[in-house]
Amino acid sequence: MRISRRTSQTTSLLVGGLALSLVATGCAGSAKDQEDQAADGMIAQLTFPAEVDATVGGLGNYNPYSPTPLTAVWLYEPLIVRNNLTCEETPWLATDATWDGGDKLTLDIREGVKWSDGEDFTADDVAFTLNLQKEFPGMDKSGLWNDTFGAPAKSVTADGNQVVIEFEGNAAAKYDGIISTKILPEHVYADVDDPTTYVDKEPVGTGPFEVESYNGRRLTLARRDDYWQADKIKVEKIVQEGIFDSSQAALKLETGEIDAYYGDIPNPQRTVVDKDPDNTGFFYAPAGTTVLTGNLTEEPWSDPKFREAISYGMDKESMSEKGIYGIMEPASQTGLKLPAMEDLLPEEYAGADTVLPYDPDKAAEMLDAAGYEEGADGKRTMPDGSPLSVDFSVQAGFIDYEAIAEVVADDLNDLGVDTKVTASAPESVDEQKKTGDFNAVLEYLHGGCELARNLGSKLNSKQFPTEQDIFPNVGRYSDPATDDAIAQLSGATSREEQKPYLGELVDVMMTEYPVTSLIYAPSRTIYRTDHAEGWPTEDNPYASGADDRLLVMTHLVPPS
Amino acid sequence: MRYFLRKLGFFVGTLWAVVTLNFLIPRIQPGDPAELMVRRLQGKDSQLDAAQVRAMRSMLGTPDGSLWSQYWDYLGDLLHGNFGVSYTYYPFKVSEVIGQAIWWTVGLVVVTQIISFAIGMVLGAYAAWRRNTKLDATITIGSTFVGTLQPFWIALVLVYVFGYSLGWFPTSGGYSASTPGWNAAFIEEVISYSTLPALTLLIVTPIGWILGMRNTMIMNLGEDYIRLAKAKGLSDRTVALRYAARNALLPSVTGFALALGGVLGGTILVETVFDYPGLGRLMGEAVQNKDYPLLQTLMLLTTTGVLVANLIADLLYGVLDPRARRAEG
Amino acid sequence: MTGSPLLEVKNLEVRYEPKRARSMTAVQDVSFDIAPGEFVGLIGESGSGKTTLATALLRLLEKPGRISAGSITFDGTDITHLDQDELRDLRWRDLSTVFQSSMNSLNPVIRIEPQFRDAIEAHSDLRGEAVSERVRELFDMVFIDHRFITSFPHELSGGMKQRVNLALALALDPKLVLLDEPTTGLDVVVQHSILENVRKLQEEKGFAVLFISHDIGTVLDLSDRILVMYAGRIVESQPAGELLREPMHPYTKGLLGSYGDPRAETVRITYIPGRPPDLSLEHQGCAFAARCPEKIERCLTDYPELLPRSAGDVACHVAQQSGGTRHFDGPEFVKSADDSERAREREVVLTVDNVTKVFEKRRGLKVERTEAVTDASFVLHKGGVTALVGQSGSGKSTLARMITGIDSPTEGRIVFHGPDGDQQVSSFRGRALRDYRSHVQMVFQDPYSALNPTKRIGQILERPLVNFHGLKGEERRRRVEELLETVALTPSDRFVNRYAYELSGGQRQRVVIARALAVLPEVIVADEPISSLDVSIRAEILELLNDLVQTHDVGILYITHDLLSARMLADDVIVLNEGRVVEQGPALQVIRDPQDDYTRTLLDAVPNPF
Amino acid sequence: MSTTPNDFMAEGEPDQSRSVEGLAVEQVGSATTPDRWWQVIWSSKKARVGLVILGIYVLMAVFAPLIAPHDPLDGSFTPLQQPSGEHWLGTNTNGRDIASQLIFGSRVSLLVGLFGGALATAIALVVGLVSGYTEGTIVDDVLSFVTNVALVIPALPLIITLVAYSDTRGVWLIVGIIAITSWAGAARGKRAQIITLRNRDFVTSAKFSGESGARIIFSEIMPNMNSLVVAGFVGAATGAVGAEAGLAVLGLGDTRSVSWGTMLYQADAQGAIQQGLLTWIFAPGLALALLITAMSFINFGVDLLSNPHLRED
Repeated sequence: MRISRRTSQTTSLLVGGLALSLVATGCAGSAKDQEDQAADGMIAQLTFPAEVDATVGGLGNYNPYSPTPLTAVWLYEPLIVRNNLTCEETPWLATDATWDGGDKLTLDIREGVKWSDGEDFTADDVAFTLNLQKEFPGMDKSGLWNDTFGAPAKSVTADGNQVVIEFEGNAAAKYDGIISTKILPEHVYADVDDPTTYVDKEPVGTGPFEVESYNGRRLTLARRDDYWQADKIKVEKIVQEGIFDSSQAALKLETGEIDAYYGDIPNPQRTVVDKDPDNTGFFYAPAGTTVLTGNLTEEPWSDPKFREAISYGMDKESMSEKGIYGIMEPASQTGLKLPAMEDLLPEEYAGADTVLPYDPDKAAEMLDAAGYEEGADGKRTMPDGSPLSVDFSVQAGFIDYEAIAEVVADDLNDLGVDTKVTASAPESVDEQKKTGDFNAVLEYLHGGCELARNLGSKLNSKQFPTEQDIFPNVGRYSDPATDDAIAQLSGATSREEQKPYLGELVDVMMTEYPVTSLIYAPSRTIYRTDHAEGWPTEDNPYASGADDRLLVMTHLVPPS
Repeated sequence: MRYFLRKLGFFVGTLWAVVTLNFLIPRIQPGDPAELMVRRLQGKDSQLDAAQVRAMRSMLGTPDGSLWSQYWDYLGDLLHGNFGVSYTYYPFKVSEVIGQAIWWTVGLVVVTQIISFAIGMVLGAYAAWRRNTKLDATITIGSTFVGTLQPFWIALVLVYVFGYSLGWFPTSGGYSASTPGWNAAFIEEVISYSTLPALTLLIVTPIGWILGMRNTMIMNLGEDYIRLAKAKGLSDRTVALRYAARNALLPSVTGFALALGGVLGGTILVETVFDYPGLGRLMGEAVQNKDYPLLQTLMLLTTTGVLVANLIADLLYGVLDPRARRAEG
Repeated sequence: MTGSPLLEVKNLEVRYEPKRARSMTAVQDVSFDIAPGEFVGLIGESGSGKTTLATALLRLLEKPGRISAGSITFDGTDITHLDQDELRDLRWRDLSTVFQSSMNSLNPVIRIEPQFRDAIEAHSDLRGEAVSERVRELFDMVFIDHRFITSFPHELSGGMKQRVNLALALALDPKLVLLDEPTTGLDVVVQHSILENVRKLQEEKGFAVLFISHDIGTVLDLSDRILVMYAGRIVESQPAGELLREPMHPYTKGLLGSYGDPRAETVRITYIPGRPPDLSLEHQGCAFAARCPEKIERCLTDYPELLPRSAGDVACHVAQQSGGTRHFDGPEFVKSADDSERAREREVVLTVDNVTKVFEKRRGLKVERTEAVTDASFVLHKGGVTALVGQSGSGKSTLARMITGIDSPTEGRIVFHGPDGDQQVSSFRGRALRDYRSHVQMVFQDPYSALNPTKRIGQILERPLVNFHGLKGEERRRRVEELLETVALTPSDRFVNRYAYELSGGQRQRVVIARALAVLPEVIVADEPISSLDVSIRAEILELLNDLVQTHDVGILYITHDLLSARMLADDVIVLNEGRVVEQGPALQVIRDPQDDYTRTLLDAVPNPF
Repeated sequence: MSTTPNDFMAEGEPDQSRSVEGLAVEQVGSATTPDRWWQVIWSSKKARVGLVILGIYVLMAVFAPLIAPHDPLDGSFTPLQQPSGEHWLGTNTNGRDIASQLIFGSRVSLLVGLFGGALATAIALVVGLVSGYTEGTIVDDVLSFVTNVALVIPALPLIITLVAYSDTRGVWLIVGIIAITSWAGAARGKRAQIITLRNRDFVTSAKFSGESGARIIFSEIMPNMNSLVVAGFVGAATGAVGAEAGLAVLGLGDTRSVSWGTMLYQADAQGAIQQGLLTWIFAPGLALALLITAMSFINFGVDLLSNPHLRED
């Protein structure tokens, strides 16, 4: 079945037709959002697709803790925005957060912030929200009160304009989760008996916008003049409507019916930008890395030499070409998003090219050296002479993965490694990850800023997937030294402390090849500039668009 | 009496089997609703965040305990008309969600079905009456060509032509700016938004009716009562309508009842393509998201729809065909 | 017959020209006329083209059939090529019809009155109540209760339907009514009364009738004049009386020869061997020559024109010269009283003892109990024939079902005195039943559905041999040939590899009989074995069965509605009426001196030209 | 349901009307054998056209390697080329030759049509025949129960489950799925048909020849249903071809094999039209439509079997 993001690929078929007829249609739809002229320096209206793919008629809900609120961005705000790309922090409802060791976090709460109903926002609201997560584990998305990644919290107390969180042990790794917690108004949610099932019809938030109208399909949000950083918000009105698949989206971008789209549009250069270079653009920020993960408990993957060899034997350029139209760069084997995270690189790798080149000959030599002799039939065998074969499962319907899989298979076969690709339903692939009943898969290495939690957990022997959960260490890489490093890393509360331990992880990546980095995976923004400028770009990558919309909003200005 | 008990038993039995299968089918699929939800929010190729999955699980309270206990609870809830809470639309009740969507589908489908049935009967009868003429050929061959096109193919053309080149009709959603209710603006929007989906259905559905009607009609034209009617010197009109068509209609009408019962299942593609807020799209989402409660209920709805339609068809036949009135069975 | 004829047919020729099959001339060079008020019978066996002729006269021919030559003049107007619109005003008002298959010539989904109404209103000024009035009159004419006016066709019995059709045909006092086998498929008794009805009405109203039938017996006493049709041509035309007294064409003689008086001490009935020609093939000379005992050289070479002779016309070289005998001197099946005496002393092979059978039929909610057989008792003798005579619903087939072990009696018992002692038939299940069938076999009514169209005759006959006697290869082949010989399908090798559809009705029935014989049964239940065969060949099969009794010493339960055939074959006759045995005894005795009224009605119904 | 006397030998008078007509037909045509089902089908103009087109497709499938200019899976060409002498229909985003894919695609569609149709018909036959022959017995009850359930279960979720379950996706999975989800309707039909055939005298007489139930069903009755079986098959095959495409378009197909369905799916997923690769979308779509139309035309011929009135003469 279609995954939501590719819901009804067919539409693209249909709608796609438009691309050609554009000449005919011109910018049909774009008329509508220019009706009311904006005051100087302001943007009258921006139109986005609906945030959630599941909305039915009048069943609107703004509760940010329900799985699918009508909007999760514009109403309720987090404490600190740490942008996903560069990991810079922008103070938001909290002006500062300071660790006291790994087990005590103190948040300075911003003053002068007003809820949209006029009430003052206080530290109590923050404490209330965090404590609520204890009572209702369903809300505890950051794992604050349980032992995922670090010790559970002991207490959360508000004290003046500060909120103090005490943990039972080191919990530094929970930082990301905590600062991104959406803060609820105590004076509203206090009387709600179960916030997880509560249907929030009249949202009271601290965010830049408030609900103007919702008719079951079209959500209209109006700018708040009393927003605490109102000066930064130039957009008078936001309209969110409709779920579009890639083709519909492409067309609506062209016609100006929407101003930005965060989903996948194949070949955006050709399908969008080329058609209207002046008013459109896209920014695919690396959000993580697509990696080839072998089952390290199985041959041949159990042999680092093999992993190393084939890492040179795969043409990442052509993966990028075929998988994502050459937009995303081949990825650094370090597991870090480069250049964005350059400053985190350990010295020995700084400046070095950590993106492994495509060098079949070298790969071949390494394989020979490692004893994977080429047989008469051109197929290599295990050192012990037993047949060597790689069989990897790709998620049927993930077209980019499938394209990459093609390249991998072709290249490995060229190397004489007998490789076959099996396309299975994504669910079955997940199943295989859990049971460990696979030979090799394509998966994702999250490039989030909490490295212990991302790169770290890929290598952490405590993070093997279970029958229950797909924990990140799908390949089952296991090495006590690495585990220690990760423990240290997650305990470290500052970049400086982190660096050495991170170094060890990078080392492991570069020498052990627990996974082979292929190409970066994007967080996409495809946008129009005729209503608003200031979107993040290659040149000004201040945020990774999709994940940091709130941050981006503060940068948007009317076109000059 | 035995006959009715038997028929009833059959109905109940089938219903039970269906209910059970509806319960099993989604559950034996691999994949965990909570994971899928998180993944859905994070995008497909994401590294599932254990904390979030954990939160999601405890929020959705996704089923635990043995299949058996789940099954019994499920049956119990059904008897109390309690269909549970949808995952996709959490925290809304399945009944609420379906209540919102059902009218869209019913409206779209019932209308189009009736129209295409009418078209089918008329064209079919006409083709049969004028069989082996140019007109017959045109109707049959024409409808075959059109009818064998894949629905999404047709949708493609429609959206391309009417949606964009001409820009006559919107291509996605059920309405836009207006407020739902009995107001002109809304109704107007609903109509214009439903046009393309309806057209798509209208192009593919009639062929079956046309050919079916044509065949039965031609078969009846060979009957003695038609020959006699001609010998009686009745006008062609009378012979064609009162004698031939009247008889040929019977099987189609019962078929129509069945068709109506079966439609809900058939609209998934079209509704998804046009992002039409009906049951078909719900079904699609429910399937993607392993939304057991929603999926179960939808399947239950479709299946009972078909079953009931079957009953109605039987009764209908009894009413329409005097021969069947006494001595059914 | 004076004045201009009402209907005048001249050299009419009807051809079927299908795209794929060979085209054929179903009606050839047919000329005759019908005077106003005249009652003309048209006799012909299946395939003789009589129905085609009728359809042509009504201008209801549909592709691929068409009138390829000749003319039809009705009441002065040439309707041969009149288009449908012009025909319409003349239809029904002047020329109406009753179709052969009465059963579905009424629209099943419309009540009866409107079906009268539309016809009447289409052709007269009668409207509203006047029409209903007329309908009531018509119903009175055919003696049907008014309450049926508003019922649906399926609520009427076959006989009633046909009467209704008759009434419908007379709705507008037409000048000519065309009756195409109006009573086939009805009980003899019913047939009889309907025909009487027709005759009476015709005398009152004075409309002309063209009465088409395969059964010369039914037509003779009704018609003024009779046309005999064979192979698409009219071979003889005479006033009924003359035709009966001295038929000129050998074929006519043959037809007449196939009737006899069951009461006679010795009954001799003839039959015409062979089969009618295939009209899709070119053939020269007299079409009947191949089956004709009197044929001469000329018959094979040139076709005899239909020429006047004595009271009528005949198309026969022989007849034109000599006239020949009245008697058809073809093969003959003779049954004299004393034959029946033997066998009655033979030992009993099967006993039916106070058998009663009740069916429970569901009608919606309520269950209908129908007593199909009530307290019937009789015995079957080895090598003897017992005839079970009765109309539909008399329960004779139900008895057959029970005797063959398909059903079991509700009360009473049927005992088979087989090689392995006395066994109660109703007790047979599965294997036992299968074995029982190596003793009791069936011959079916309709040889067309009794033989699997996809199997060769050889295969059909093999099966019982394999299943019951486990015969193999050579032995089996020999036995099959034997069987074919016994039923006079010789030379056998010409038939083993034939499919059923390549055989004529008579031949098929022989195959069916051969299959029944294959297992050397003690008893054969023959259910109306000749009724679906052409009159002219029935005697052939009767004779065959008779021989089997003599030579194979098998006991036959002969189920029939026709006392004549019963007389010809049976030693004992059992008359069934509504499930009860009303009379039983030696055939001749029962027939000559029936004790029960019902038996008498049956006897009267026997079509008897003499 | 209930056993009335009529189930067996028709109670009642000799039905002359039947045999009179019967004879008329039989004897006249007796020299010529009745039309075989293929003759009947061929007699329909539409069917002839359909068969010819189908024939062309079959040739295309069989000789694909000879006809196709390239290996359909060879991704070494420059992606996104417009049609040219080298690439008649251009190349797709994976740098594969669309024309070659189209030609090889015919194989899957025809295979699925053939085997999917055959399998579905086979299941339908066995279930339908057995339950029809044993009408009224428990066997029948069970079988028709299963049939009914199969009829009312919504296909899509079922299909998805099946697909999700099999680790690998291949033509055979598709064939299986199609068969499993499409036999029920036909089975019901067959049941009805056999019930009418079952009471024919030749079946009874087969019993009297001591034939076993199975033999009666499959050796005596089934040969008489040839035409119906053919009709069933053509219908099922047509459905199967469409279904394969449908599944593929839903993303449930075998994404690794080259079929028109998967071509459409990928073209669609890659927004082919927006990228100006019209041929990528239209070629397989049209090829598919034409094939299905051809098969439906054949169906017109097949209809003549079950309904002689339809014959065109």
